[in-house]
Amino acid sequence: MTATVFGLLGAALVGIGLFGLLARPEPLLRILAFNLLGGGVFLVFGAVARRGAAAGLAADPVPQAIVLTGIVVAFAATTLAVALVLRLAEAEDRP
Amino acid sequence: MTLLLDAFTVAAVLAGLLFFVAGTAGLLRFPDTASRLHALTKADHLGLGLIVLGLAAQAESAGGVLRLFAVWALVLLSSAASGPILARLARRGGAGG
Amino acid sequence: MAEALGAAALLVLATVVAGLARVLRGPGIADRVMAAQLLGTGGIAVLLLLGAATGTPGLTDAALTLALLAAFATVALARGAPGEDGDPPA
Amino acid sequence: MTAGHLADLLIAAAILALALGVVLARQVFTAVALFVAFGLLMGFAWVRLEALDVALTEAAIGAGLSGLLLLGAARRLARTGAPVDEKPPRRAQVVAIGIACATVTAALGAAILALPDPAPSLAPMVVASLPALDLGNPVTGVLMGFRALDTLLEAAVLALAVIGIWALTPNRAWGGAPGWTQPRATEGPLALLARLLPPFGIVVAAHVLWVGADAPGGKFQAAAILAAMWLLPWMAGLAAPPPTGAAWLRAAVAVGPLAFILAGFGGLLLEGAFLAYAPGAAKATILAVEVVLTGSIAVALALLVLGPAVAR
Repeated sequence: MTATVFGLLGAALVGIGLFGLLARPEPLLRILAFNLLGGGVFLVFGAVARRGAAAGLAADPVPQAIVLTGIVVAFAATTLAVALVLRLAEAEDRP
Repeated sequence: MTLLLDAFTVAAVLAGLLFFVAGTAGLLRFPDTASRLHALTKADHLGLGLIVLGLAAQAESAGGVLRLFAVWALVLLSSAASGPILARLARRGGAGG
Repeated sequence: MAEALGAAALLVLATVVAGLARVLRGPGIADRVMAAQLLGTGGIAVLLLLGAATGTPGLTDAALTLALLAAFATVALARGAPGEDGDPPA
Repeated sequence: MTAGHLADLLIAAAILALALGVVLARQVFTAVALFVAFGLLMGFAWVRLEALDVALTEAAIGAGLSGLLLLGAARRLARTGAPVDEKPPRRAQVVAIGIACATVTAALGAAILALPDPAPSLAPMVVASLPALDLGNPVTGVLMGFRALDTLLEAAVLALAVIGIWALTPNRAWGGAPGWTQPRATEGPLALLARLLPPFGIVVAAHVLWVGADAPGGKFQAAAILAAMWLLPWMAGLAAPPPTGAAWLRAAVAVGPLAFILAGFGGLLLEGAFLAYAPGAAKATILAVEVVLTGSIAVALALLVLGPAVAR
């Protein structure tokens, strides 16, 4: 039940993130929306991990470890995107 | 003895809950920012403090008690520090959208 | 005892979620930051109660991390708010 | 319906409301504040999904470091203006986008409801192999043992991201200090917090790293806490970030992945496979690599938040 609820929430977040990414013109909001999308994908992984409870573990540790790496890599990508947006803004600012 | 400790835990956690409920109610219902800040600090200091006290009575090791009180100390410190910053922010009336 | 503490965790969670309305509604920046702070404190209480209810010491560590980062995030929000006199004149 | 299921629904509804709030926010600052709250609640979701390691990471990175990064960016953009003046899409376009996104969600939701039962799981294999590594935390076992190559590449990705961000430095600022100057807060609440919190934080980070072998925790969580503690005095204006030209800083970013690669070649030499650990020495090797990696990742994370050097 828990896995299904958060799996479906993950699916909803993917849609919401995608919508923000496509429908909002502000670059920073697009980066936020992209992070929502990523959070949704991670939740789907988390749901799959929870369903894979076996051998005395409450969840499959392999998808969990992948999500852990994913969060850190997504953060690195976000910082790079933010730096690009800021640099672009500076460049446009100059006559 | 265990019964007495359990009773203490229940009483303290219940009292802590009361402060959390009151703090949230204040945050939602009070008309202006300053009084909302007032409500919030109560929940922070007392609500969490009472819950920590109650749980400390149940902790099995000294390390567990230490970590519980470390959490409380951290929250007290951060809310003491952020309170004035928030008040300044509220006074300037930064309008959000 | 475990059930009682679990129920207490649920109740605090409910108040935290109710407090979200203030983050969503604002209207001022201070209101949003304040509500986010209550969210942090409430979250810490939920984790502590749940940790005691289920006997998971890892949850207390999570609460400790959250307490540190909540302090950090509040300062970041307060300092990063538009109008906060942080920048030298451009 | 048990209390746990009620909690699930509460958390899920709150996350959904916050996500919608972020996407529909009128002001960027509002969106960022909502996003910080979103990260916090995602932490709860991970607790409910029995993924405490992930919950710790999400709380540290999602709510803490991301918040600081995005707020700083929002404030700077408010001053310079958005880089590209793009027109918002027309109403018909928005409706079309909405329908397309709803379709994606529906397809993904159907896939989740159609997942096989019983679910396939690698948990028995992990549990069976864990004693060889002498670790108690299966997630750490996967990260440092069975999928160590992923973790190595991830450490490399962080170093590459730092290089990528530094590559955006304007010519005249090259080698200078990153981040923009903060007003000095010598006294008052902020200075107090910036002085008192880091010692606390360093102890907590060491604890989180140490218990990571057997309980939820580990290098990423510890590194995120350390990075936040390093950034705090800078936020209060008590300390200036180091210049990006400093050799020690560059060495600190590189030493983590290098140590990991070195351990990998050690395995190749002694055991005949890259990243293989010698029996009996597995835990010691893993811990040594983790300690070095933690420092390296912490420096990289802080530098990522600070951004490229600025001309002064």
